[in-house]
Amino acid sequence: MGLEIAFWLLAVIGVVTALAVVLLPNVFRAALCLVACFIAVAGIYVTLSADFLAAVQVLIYVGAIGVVIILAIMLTREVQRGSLANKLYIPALLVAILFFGVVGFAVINTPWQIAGIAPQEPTTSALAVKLFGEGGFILPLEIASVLLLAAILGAIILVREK
Amino acid sequence: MGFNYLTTIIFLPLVGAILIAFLPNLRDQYIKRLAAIFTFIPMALSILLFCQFDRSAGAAGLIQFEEKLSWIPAINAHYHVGVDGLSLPLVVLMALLGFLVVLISWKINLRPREYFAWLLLLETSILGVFCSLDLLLFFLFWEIEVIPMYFLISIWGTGRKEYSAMKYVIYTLFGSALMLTGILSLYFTTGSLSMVEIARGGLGMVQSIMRPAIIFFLLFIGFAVKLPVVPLHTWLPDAHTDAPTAGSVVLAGALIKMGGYGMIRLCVSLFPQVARDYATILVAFAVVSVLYGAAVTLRQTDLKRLIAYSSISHMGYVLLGIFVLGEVSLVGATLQMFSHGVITGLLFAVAGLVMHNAGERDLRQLGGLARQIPIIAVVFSVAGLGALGLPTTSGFAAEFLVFVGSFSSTVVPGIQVYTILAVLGIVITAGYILWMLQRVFYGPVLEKFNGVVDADNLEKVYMFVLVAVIMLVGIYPAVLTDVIKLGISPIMSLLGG
Amino acid sequence: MPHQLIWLILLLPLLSFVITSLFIRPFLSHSPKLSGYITIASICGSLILSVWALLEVLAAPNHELPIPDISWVIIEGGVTIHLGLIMDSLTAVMLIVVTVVSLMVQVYSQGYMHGDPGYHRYFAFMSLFTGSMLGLVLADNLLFLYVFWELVGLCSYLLIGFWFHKPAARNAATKAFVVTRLGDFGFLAAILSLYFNAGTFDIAELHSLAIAGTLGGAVLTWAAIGIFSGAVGKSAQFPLHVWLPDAMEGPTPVSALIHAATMVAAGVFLVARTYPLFAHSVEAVTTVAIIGGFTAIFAASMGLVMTDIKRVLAYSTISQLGYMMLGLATGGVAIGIFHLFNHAFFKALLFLGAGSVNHATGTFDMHQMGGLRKVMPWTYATFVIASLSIAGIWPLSGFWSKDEILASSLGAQPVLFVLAMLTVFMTAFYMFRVVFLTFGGDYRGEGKPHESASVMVVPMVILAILAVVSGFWNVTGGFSQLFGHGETQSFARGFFGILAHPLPWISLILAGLGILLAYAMYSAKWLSAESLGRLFSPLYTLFYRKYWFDELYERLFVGKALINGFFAGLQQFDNNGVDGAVNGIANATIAGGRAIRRVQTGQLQLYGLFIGIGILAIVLCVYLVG
Amino acid sequence: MNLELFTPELTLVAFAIGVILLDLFVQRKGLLVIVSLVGLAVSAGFTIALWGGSAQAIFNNMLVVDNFALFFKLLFLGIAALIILTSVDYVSKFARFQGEYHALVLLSTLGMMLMAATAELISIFIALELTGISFYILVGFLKDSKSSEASLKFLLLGAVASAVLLYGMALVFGFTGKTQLGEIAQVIQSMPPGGVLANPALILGIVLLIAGFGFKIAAVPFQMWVPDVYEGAPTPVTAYLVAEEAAGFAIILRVFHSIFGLPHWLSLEWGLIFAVLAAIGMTLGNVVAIPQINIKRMLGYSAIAQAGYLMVGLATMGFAVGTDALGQSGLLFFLVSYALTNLGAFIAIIAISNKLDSDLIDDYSGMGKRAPLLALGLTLCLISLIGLPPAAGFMAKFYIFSGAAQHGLLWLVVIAVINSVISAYYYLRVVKVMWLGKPASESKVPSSGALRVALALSCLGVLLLGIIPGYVMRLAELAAEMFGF
Amino acid sequence: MSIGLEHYLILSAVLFSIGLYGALAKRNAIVILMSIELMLNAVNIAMVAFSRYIVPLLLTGQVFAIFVMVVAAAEVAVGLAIIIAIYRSRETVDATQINLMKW
Repeated sequence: MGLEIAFWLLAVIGVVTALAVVLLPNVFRAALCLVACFIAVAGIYVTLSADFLAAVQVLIYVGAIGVVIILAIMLTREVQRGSLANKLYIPALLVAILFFGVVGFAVINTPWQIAGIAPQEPTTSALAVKLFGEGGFILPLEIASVLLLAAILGAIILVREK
Repeated sequence: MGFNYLTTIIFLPLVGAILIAFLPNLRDQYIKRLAAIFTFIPMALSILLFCQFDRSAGAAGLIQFEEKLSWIPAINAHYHVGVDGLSLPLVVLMALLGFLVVLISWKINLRPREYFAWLLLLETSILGVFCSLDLLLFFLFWEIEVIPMYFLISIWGTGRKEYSAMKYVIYTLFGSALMLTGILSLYFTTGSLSMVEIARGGLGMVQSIMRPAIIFFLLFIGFAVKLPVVPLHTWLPDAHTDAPTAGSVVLAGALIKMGGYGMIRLCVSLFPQVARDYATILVAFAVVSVLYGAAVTLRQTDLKRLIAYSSISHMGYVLLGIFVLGEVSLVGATLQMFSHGVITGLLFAVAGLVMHNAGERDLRQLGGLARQIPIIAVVFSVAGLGALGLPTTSGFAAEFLVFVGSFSSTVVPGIQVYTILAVLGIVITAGYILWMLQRVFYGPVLEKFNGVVDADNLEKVYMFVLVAVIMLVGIYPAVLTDVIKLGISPIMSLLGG
Repeated sequence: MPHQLIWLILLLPLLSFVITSLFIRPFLSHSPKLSGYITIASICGSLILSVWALLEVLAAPNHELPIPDISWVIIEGGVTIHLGLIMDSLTAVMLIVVTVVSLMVQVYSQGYMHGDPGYHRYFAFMSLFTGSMLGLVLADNLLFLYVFWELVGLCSYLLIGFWFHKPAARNAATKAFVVTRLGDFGFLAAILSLYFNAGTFDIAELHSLAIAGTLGGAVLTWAAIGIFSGAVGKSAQFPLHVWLPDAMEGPTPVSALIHAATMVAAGVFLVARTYPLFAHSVEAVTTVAIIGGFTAIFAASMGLVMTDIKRVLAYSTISQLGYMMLGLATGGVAIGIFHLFNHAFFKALLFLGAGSVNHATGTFDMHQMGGLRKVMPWTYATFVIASLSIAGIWPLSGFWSKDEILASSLGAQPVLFVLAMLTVFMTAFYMFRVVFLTFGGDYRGEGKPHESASVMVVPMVILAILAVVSGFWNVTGGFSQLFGHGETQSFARGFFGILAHPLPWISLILAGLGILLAYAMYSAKWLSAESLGRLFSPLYTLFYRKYWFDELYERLFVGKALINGFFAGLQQFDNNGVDGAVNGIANATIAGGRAIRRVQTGQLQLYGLFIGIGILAIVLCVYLVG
Repeated sequence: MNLELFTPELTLVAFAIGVILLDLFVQRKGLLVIVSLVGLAVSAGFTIALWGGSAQAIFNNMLVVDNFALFFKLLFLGIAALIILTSVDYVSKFARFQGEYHALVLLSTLGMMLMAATAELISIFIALELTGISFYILVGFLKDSKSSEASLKFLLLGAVASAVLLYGMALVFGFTGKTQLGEIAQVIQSMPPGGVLANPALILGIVLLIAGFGFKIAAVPFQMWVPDVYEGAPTPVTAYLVAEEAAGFAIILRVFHSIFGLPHWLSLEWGLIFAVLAAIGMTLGNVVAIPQINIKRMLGYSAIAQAGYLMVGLATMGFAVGTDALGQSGLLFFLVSYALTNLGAFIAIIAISNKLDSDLIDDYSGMGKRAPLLALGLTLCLISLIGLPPAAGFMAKFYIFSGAAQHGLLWLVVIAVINSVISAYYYLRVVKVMWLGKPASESKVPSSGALRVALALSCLGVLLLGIIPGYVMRLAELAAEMFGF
Repeated sequence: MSIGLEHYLILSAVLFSIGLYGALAKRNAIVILMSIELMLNAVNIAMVAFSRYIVPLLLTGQVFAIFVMVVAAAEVAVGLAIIIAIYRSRETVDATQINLMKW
């Protein structure tokens, strides 16, 4: 029962904050809402019994990404100018709604092969095995490291003056 | 058969082209000499070939001087060249013109290096088309020709040259695009790219996969653009008119023959039944081309444009000869291709000379030149008379065979009427040819042309050669028909005729 | 001598053509006379051979000599075309006509063309023509015949336009060629259909098929009419007569040889050559008769009023050719050809006379002449003889052949007979109108005319003799005999016996009246030409304007209707319709490009939007379709 | 797990890092070029060594080493090498970031090699992103307004696209519970045959995948970034983009061939989608390319058109039944010849615009005089792009279209060939300007040795592929047949 | 009714669509970036949900999610870098102003 309440609560918060992100004219607030939304998502993970993931979510998104974004906002002094919608917002809205409709339709009408078993918890060690252990996702991990290397390079190059 | 005649003939000009293009600091004179050498040898060889060609009745339908080696195993394509009675005359024609156009272009001094390179490349591609027996090879050579012609027209041409060049390219590519589709369909329906095999095997399996008629017309349109068949002809007047003299000579002399050749080689030989079914429509198109072309020609006031339009009418006879599907008519059509090549080639050459020497191409401004340039006048008249089908010129022999053949054709109902209509074309032809002659050469001698010089020795050479060929074929056509019929008879057996 | 030699008859002149054009003209142009001599020599050779051939033919049992063929084109299962010669009485006679007249004309030309810049060219063409003409009469199959048929046409074209710098000449040349080509179109069509139905070009075979009846009905009729249309073109019969008068722009000897004696007669010859085809089709033969009869009087009527001496002669030629056609149609080969035979001589003579006059006065306008009989007696004498002969005065040659034609036409077509009779009157009138205007009265032109050089006079004299005697050949019926009908009689009997019949008298009287009228108007001036002209002014203008045929054809028909009308329309269609469509498509594509690229606004979110829309579109398609 | 199957990639990583470090110490940047080239060469050496063996998988089936992958790896290495050669002069524009530039080129190559080889959704995604990010950076490398703008557009749209792709992957994963392509295939084929609507999530997933990959291969309607990025990016990078496109095709081929190859009704489903997109894409690209005045932008549109031709191969694969690999092999061959041709063209453009400092077609006027060889090379490449012999493009089209015609896509072939007619118009316009236009100045246009070599190599390749394509076609066939998922 | 897979999927769909809207409709480049982050989070929810309900014992989805986070971080880093670079040169991060290249 607690699960239901939690889900609905988090879902509502998530959706509302998300809406706030895309609707608020003030960039700064939008960013804060984004962070809030991230936290709500983390909660959702908990309800999905993905505790480790929730932690990571908080760390990476709230801790890292959120901060960086706010930093950027400060740097670009866009707060006052605000973030308004462009001319395309009506078609954009339509597309978004239609997209939701399609996905919803698909999701509802698909016979998912749901496994009745209870999920394994805690996930941390299991994930560790999954990632680093034998028969785990080592390859993506290695690629990811290279990817981060590239990203760091890029960030440096692009930001530094010539 | 030790020596690879055909390969040599086809690729010597290419070698020449490459040498001319890349040899460092060549003097213009050497460029021209080089070009002359690398076109003369193929000509000599092709004539040698013509003499060595086995004319015995047993050789009917045999591919001679065949060369075959695997090219692209992945799609089972071969480098397969050879000549039979159908292609040999055209090879000779192109080789001959190939050499003569170099002489014709002797006075070219604008960027000669590129000019002769393109010219020779052009010759290679056309020779290749006539020689190749593999569909992919055929199409490859067919396409190569586009670019050199584009440059020849757009750089060394006159008038709206860039427009005409682009128009030529687009038109040609359009045709060959459909042709490519046809060849592809042919390829996957038969699994082979060898014209010989396909012709031999027949298209039994095609039926099951797609209607042969579709393939037939895909190919036909490709060739119809080249030939050209009204209403796909409007590139021709522009291209011929604005091309440099040599370009026009090659265009009219050999290039548009690729269309007729392709029709016989692919459309008729591979799809005898379809050809039979649609003969009536195609013959109707032929008659239209003849009369329409002639009628429009009569209205032209530009020397080259007039000759260009006349080609449409004359190629109409080829189409007629082909699609009445009679042995005689097919021989006639092939002969007509050859003779038109020589005659119109000469016409363009001399017209170019007149324009170059007199600096005037508008028939309303010309006149009385027979006094100032008698030799050109005589040659021009001979060519013109050939064009209007005067006996003892090749034009008569060819057109007459076409007429006889088509009149007695059994394929098209009411063919007699069509033929008579086509014959009517020769009257109009006489009209515009003589009108052109009299506008250019007769009438009061004009002061402004007093300085005009007559043909020099070099020009006399090619004039004489072409005139000689015209007369020879006209007086004794058997010299060609004996060869051509060998190429035609197997097609007839395919047609069950 | 072997009969292959007969090939030489046509090869000799062709040879001389090659020599003159390829060697003498380029290399020996400083010695002009040479080409003339070569031509004459070659034609002499042909003449001798022709005479020999004639004798051979006369000797031969069925008046025919076999000559082996040469194969031209052979396509197994397709066509097989041989080139061969036929040597029968018809050919033999024609050979004589051609060679004799040609020879005379060449000799004459020596004087006439003296000092002309195109001297070589002239003789080259002349020998080419003679050769082709001989080939024409010798050819044994229609295709071969057609070849030479076109060649003589070509020569006529070249020689009419000989003085190419004269606009009139060049136009006349083109007109002549195109108009005859129009007739040839029918001829060619006929050849094709004959080949299609009979499977051969060989004339003899065609004859036998026609006689056997395997070739008949509509096919035969149409073929015959097709052939005849060729003849109409060449022989300038109505309605294709318009080119011949203009053709007089050529040098006069040319007119004498080509446009009087030989080439224009080729039409008649063609009909005679293929006579069996006509004989077995009533429609065809009637057509020939009607066209011939009508042309005879039609042309004569125009001859009445012309003031240009050569044009009068031209019209008279047309009219005489009409006679021949009529004779052929009604009386058979012998009669028609006999007139051709006689006509050749006196008409050539007339032209040479005209030429000689022109040589003296420098004009062809009869109003600029007059009184020449004193200064040029030879010309006068010969001209009068020829005129009498053409007028059909006993016992000159014209009388005999014309009489036969009249007789036969009376038998066949009374109406045509009447026309023919009227023509006799007209002929006599316009010929003597010429005689009196030219030679009678006093000299009206400027300069002092003088008799021509002997090189010109001698041929005229020879021809004059022929014009007198050539008719005697058939007095005995020998000529008809040659063609296998008619029976022979003693010369004296034929010579005087003819006058026992009424018919000759009628014609003689009419002719006499004609001459008298001419004398009255132009010599004695009892009644003035002007007043008569005014009296019959509508008729006069009608004749003088040639029934407005030139206007009808050139202006209205060819000019307005075809070239500037229909063809112009086609051209417009070609430029705007066909080519317009092509360019239209191209421009549409380009415009499309310009339009579509506007979508690429540079707004990245628009691009994103397209991604979204694209996804949705695809999904919906799949869902709705699937 | 035997790592030697992984050596090509490892080498690249090593050399990439090496280049970065080297950059810190050496002054002569020319050394970096050599090192990078060596790295590529070594990696290529390992790759060739692996060629021909039967398909093997490592990292428990996440990385597949089969001829298909190796074929692409070689292609990418070759392209990268040419790019590095091409950039020799150009890098001077990058001031002190030359080391990073070369490193990023190597990293992106690595990413693309992995794209061609990975057979597991997560790895595919990461590899895709590695490539993507490297390219975002490379595109923005000039840091002038155009370049950054291009980079931003590329990045934002790319991010959206990868989000969409992820969603698709999520659905497929959710539907099958697997991320290994092989296992997914088994699940799907074991499903009871039912209509499409029975499991709309799968279809949605497929469509989203098409969208995500379609973005990479510049398929309509996900292609709109192409012209802007082509125009804005540093020219060598623009040339390099062709490799990314190829990588995209590699992934699509692998994914769609192995996962959705069967049941046939499914493959027909997406086969038709690709066919339609192909038709629209080539038409749109060609038509819009006509009015372009900037040659890079024009080639951007032409890239869209070429992608259309390439997708004919995908459609063919969808329509092909059983083991028929004509579509794939045709596509592979087309990719090779297109890459070569495009590179050649861009090399010439780089050489010319280095001097002119302009990408406007009109400024190429009279190049035939000022730089005959460059002009000749460019002309050859443009002819090849039109698809005329004796250039590679001709054979490529013939090959790929023959496959399509063979599987009843004649209508598509007709559209395609008509399109190549249209394309002739704008390609030849450049040719015309170069040879017919009068030069702006008489001064010659010099070009560095490296550029000449690169141009010569690619032109040679174009000609060889056009005249004797047999060998490469054979390779393509082998690669196409040896799909170890 | 009890919370099931569909709920989570719908939630993710909602968030995804919101993000999509933001990405397409907002002028500020940074906000666009933020919206993209939203989309990625939405995907992650779906991933984890699938992992929870389809393959409870394998956690594949969670692994996937982790990698998505990594990528997201990288993208944000580079993205912001570019935005700042642009801001330097143009004094704006308004996406509608960034249209030098068009047509």
